[in-house]
Amino acid sequence: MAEQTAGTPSPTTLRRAHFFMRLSRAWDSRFESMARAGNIGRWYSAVGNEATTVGAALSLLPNDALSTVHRDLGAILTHYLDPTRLAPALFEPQDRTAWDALRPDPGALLHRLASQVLGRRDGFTRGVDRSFHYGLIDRATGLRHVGMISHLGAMIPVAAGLALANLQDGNQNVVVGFIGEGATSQGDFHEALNMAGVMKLPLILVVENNRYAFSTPLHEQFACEKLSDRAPGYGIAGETFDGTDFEAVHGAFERALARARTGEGATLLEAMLPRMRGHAEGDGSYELIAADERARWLTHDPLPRFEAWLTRIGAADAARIAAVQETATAIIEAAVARGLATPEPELHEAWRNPFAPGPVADAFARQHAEVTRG
Amino acid sequence: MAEQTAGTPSPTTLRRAHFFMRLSRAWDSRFESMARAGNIGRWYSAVGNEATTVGAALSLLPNDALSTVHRDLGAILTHYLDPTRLAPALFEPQDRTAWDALRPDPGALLHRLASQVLGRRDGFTRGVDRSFHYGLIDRATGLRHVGMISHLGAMIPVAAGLALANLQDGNQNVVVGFIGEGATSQGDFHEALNMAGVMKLPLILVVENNRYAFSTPLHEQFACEKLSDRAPGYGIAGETFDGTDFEAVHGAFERALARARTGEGATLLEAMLPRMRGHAEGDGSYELIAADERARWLTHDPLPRFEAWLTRIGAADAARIAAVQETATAIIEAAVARGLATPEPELHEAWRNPFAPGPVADAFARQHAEVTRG
Amino acid sequence: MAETTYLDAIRRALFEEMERDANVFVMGQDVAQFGGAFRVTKGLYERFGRLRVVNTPLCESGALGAALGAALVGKRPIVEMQFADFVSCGFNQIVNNIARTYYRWEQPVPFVLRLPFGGGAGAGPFHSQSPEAWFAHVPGLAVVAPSTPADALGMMKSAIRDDNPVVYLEHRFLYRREKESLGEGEQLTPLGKARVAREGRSITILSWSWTLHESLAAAEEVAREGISVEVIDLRTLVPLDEETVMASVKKCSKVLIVHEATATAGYGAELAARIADQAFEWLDGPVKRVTYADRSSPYNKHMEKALLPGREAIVAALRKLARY
Amino acid sequence: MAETTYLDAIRRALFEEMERDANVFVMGQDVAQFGGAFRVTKGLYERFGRLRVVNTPLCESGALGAALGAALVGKRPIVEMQFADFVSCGFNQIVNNIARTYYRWEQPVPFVLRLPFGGGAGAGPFHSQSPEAWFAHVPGLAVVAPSTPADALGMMKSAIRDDNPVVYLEHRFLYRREKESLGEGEQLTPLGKARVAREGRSITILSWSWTLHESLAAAEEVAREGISVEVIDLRTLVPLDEETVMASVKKCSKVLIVHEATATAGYGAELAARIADQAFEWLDGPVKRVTYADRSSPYNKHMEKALLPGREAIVAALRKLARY
Ligand SMILES: Cc1ncc(C[n+]2csc(CCOP(=O)(O)OP(=O)(O)O)c2C)c(N)n1
Ligand SMILES: Cc1ncc(C[n+]2csc(CCOP(=O)(O)OP(=O)(O)O)c2C)c(N)n1
Ligand SMILES: [Mg+2]
Ligand SMILES: [Mg+2]
Repeated sequence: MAEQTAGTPSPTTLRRAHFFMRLSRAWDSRFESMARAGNIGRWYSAVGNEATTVGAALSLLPNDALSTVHRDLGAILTHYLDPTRLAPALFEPQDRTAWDALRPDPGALLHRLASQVLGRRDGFTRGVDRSFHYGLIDRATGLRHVGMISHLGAMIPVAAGLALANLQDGNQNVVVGFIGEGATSQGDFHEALNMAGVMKLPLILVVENNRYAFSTPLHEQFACEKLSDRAPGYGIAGETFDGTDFEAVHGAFERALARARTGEGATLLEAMLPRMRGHAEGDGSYELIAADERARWLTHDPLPRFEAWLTRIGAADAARIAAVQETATAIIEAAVARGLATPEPELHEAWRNPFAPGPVADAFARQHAEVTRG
Repeated sequence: MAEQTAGTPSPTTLRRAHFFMRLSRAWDSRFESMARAGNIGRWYSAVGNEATTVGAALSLLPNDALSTVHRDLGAILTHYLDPTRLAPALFEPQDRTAWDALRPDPGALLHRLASQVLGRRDGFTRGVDRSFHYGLIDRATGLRHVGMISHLGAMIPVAAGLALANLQDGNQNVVVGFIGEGATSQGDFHEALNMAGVMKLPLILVVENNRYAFSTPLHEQFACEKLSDRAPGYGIAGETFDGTDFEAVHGAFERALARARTGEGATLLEAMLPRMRGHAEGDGSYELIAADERARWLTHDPLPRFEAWLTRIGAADAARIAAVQETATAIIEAAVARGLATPEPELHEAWRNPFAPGPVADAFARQHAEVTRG
Repeated sequence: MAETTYLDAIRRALFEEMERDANVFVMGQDVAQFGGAFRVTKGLYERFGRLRVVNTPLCESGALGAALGAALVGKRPIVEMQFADFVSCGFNQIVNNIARTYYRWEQPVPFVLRLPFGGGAGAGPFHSQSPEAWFAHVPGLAVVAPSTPADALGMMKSAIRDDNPVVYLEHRFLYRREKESLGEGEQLTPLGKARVAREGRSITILSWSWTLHESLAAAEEVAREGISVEVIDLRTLVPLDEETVMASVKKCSKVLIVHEATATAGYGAELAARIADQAFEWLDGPVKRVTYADRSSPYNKHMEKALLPGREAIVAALRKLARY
Repeated sequence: MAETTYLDAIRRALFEEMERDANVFVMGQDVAQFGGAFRVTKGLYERFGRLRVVNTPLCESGALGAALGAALVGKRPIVEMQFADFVSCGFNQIVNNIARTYYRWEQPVPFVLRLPFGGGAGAGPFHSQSPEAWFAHVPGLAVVAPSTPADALGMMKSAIRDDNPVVYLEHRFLYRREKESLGEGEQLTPLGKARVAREGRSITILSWSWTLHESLAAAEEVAREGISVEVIDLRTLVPLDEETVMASVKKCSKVLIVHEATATAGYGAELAARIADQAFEWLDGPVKRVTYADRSSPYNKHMEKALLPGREAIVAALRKLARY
């Protein structure tokens, strides 16, 4: 217990964090092996990002919004799932929050997520879009999650708009948005953070700085010392931290959330992350990195670090750590198996009306359909 | 002479500066009165910007490039014109630079410029585009000037590209670009300065901060303390200075030019300017500003300030100041009169081929012209 | 009864819908105290305050993306471009983010994009554009362009209430020139329905917005020569009201398409294509277009006029078509 | 003789032109050491160094604007979009800055925009688009889309040498699938000239890029049924080679337009419009289009295939047209 200090997260927080970090990692392991076997298309690994993604999502409340990109599985899992129902053996009664009670059935949600990422019928887009390219906005449960489009940077203004709606509604809700460091070079990053500064939006933007954008190293992306140096240019708060250190992550988010909830405005967080994988599984970008650099980053895995720390502060013993790992693996194995057993999407979904129901959708449907088929 | 210190610009520089500032002001006075009389369309006044625009362009060398927006007449005049031929009575033999000798006939150039701004046949675009919406790139004389399109911010990446060409050519030439503070909220500002940082481009971007973008005051535009606070975020140098203080302007540019010419890279300069006019003459934006604020800014006129300083340091006496003012006014009167006497553009210019000569232009011309005329 | 201008009709629609639904809000550059470059939003700020009449910095993409975010959680944003020409700076947010959300994950995006567009004011290449074809090509966007104050009012109200992104093209030349008496009470024009603006027998003109008025004037002119022209005001370009269009084309058997955008790959091409496909057997002559020439808009007014598809060019085309 | 792929043909053009003219340079994301997402620029960095094979940060607009700046002072930049879909992030620089410079102040802008485009790979809504119509609508841009390795080589070389901005659409599905033997020496394909890819008598197909190959296959298939189809490879969409197009249409009297972009306001509409105007008297049937359905590109391969205008759909349309 020696290291446990005032700022240390609560035992509940640590249990949730541990579980979701392992759940995220188990998912990655499963999908990486499928990708290597050629059983799925591209896979963008989130290995190394877990302390940051899970740490970011842990403190969200109902109607707080999460905006994710391609390596934020950990945040999505943490945001969606009631762990006390998903893995009851791992949690205490007091771990169950009021929101957990509201949250949808975690098994069903996990199935939709697995189906989505596997491109199956039960996915959120029912086959129309890939992986994390969707959102889930559910008034009943207060779940607000907006996924990505491929155009990097484009979701940052959207996150700002989610935050603007909070101001308009006069609530204390916040928005946590993720973005790779590569996308910080996009104009949308600038326009959105500038608006966030001017309007004092309750927005936390987390840059996942994993050292490369595809093949491009940091020194070809920007010349600032750290990306949080951009915060003063927007009149917002900024911090750079070691994104593999859960305590550092947690502290940075607690500060940023406090600012956002009390009307002090936006924060730009830069999480320094290790390059533990290439851009996408098997695209040749990993090989471009020098072998010694690759080896060095592999030693920065946030998961063993977190578990060693849990052990040191007495928050978990070897048995519990093993139990968490095994439970996470089993849950993911089952979810993926069920996903794989789920039928392909239905072809007719391709033809669904591109307009939401109403006069426009009706008018669209009245047009001569054959125009595209001779 | 008491105030003249080591950093003080040379007498030649001061003579040129004085002449061009007055030339710019004389132009504005002439066009403002035409605008008020309803004899020309919109007029975007550059009153108050002269110390900055002229100071920025004074130190440019052949093949240095100038990129201007809508209040940069002073820079254009300074960049284009050999003052020793235009106003010989005001200059000494040693004022004539090697580049002056190369520069085109100043009277002819001034006529093209006046015709351009008046929308006449002899303008650079021959009626096709307005005011400062053109460029002038002339290998023979080393004049490189790129004007604006209306889309604010869009010229900043273009200026970066002009600078990139210098790197590629391995020369010491630089690019000076202007932009209003409003346009700093555009993504292009960010993308261009970030590239400038990464590539160490010989680029100086001058933000003309005249406190408003159209009707929008600074606090609705950005929340940073000063715009040069954005420079560290790009790993470039930054300075904010009083843009009505010619000495401050000159010093800032000397430092920025030295960096750019020696490979140290880009600089973001923010010139703080007084709001002496509305957005465009007669568009109602001036009236939106509180009367006392308007009155205050009118006391920040850079021209009397410059002339008082010239007097204090003994660089000019009342007679010379009067001579410069009268000469400038006379030159502009004559140029505008000649411009007004110049015929309207020729209608057939509207139909000119949108493609530069070559196979594409030929193919364009071969198409059935009547397609647009039933 | 007092006449309402096209501009005031738009403002009335904004006002009424903002009164009706607290989720409706307006966003753009200088839209608050100043009331926008054309003063369309004048007075809204005083009534609805800074959280519903939101001045943005000079950032089209940022504002459009933010509108999407707000729309996802129940707001109904209306974003004003200062001129339609500047929409290219926020293009990606519209064509890839806003337009495609519903098809991708079935989340409605109630959103109106206000585009003050068009030429005729000698405003040069960057304040005169007619960009509707770009948006017509993007699945998931409705594109509308009213030509009368009544439709400006009624279509804005319908656009605000629709759960889809609607690109609303308002012609700056019509703002203060078109006037008519509008009743009190609720006035909605349905989206997706064209309007027969003038009945006729021998040539159908398909047009919208400013050129609709030029077309009507031209029809009037040639009527004196015995040429009977039916003029269809498309109003909604996407989705197209093929029923009304084809009925008129099949009746008249000759077609002239008139629009202000440049010809090549303009929306008129789509109309011609659908007609050449669906009404081929009824055609008694070539499908003709009168459009802006394939050039940027020159600053000089006379030059601009030479390239604009105005009444004279339409009359000439009608005469030629009548003789065919 | 060894066969050259479509992809290698593009690379060869870049290499040859960069050897020939020191002002030619390449710019884009990951184009240097990595050789670009599709490895089109592989090897150029080693030969020409970092000042002529320029990696940019992730900023389409910035890179495109910078290309314009460099072009204004004598460079001949070639900018690669990682996927054509991302061009919307730099849209304004192309349509308002690059395209309009020459008309406005007569300064040539030699510039090539490389757009790896198109679907067929199950890559979803944002890695499958065919954006040519947006650019075709902008005065001042040439738009080209080669379908063979020979034209990929010859048109890239011509595009680089042209003093105008050229939007060069390279189909990602053809990159490694299309191969042919190319001679040594200089090989230029003129811009602005269509190619008769297959001669025929009764139906003209107008197409380009990937759908050109599907069209040829369909033509082959229906030939066995006695339907003689002429297939025109447009190659250059803007400016259009009306001579070749109209000659074929007037000969065959029936037309099928096939393209991969969505139908509404796609470039096929322009072709149909010009035909319905200029070749009306020669037409023996409706002008038909086979295109992508008006939807975003679904991720699921089967769904995507259902919406794609492939051989089967073309065959069906040809049969229907033949019966007409
Ligand atoms: C606007 C845009 N341009 C280019 C791309 C192609 N692209 C996909 S991922 C990527 C690199 C992203 O790097 P980063 O943001 O650092 O995220 P990481 O993959 O490292 O997590 C690029 C250039 C894109 N998706 N969007
Ligand atoms: C991309 C874009 N959006 C909007 C406009 C409309 N507009 C013209 S000038 C202006 C304000 C410019 O302010 P600033 O950059 O500060 O220049 P200033 O006029 O104050 O010199 C605006 C919003 C524009 N020209 N370009
Ligand atoms: Mg990265
Ligand atoms: Mg300003």
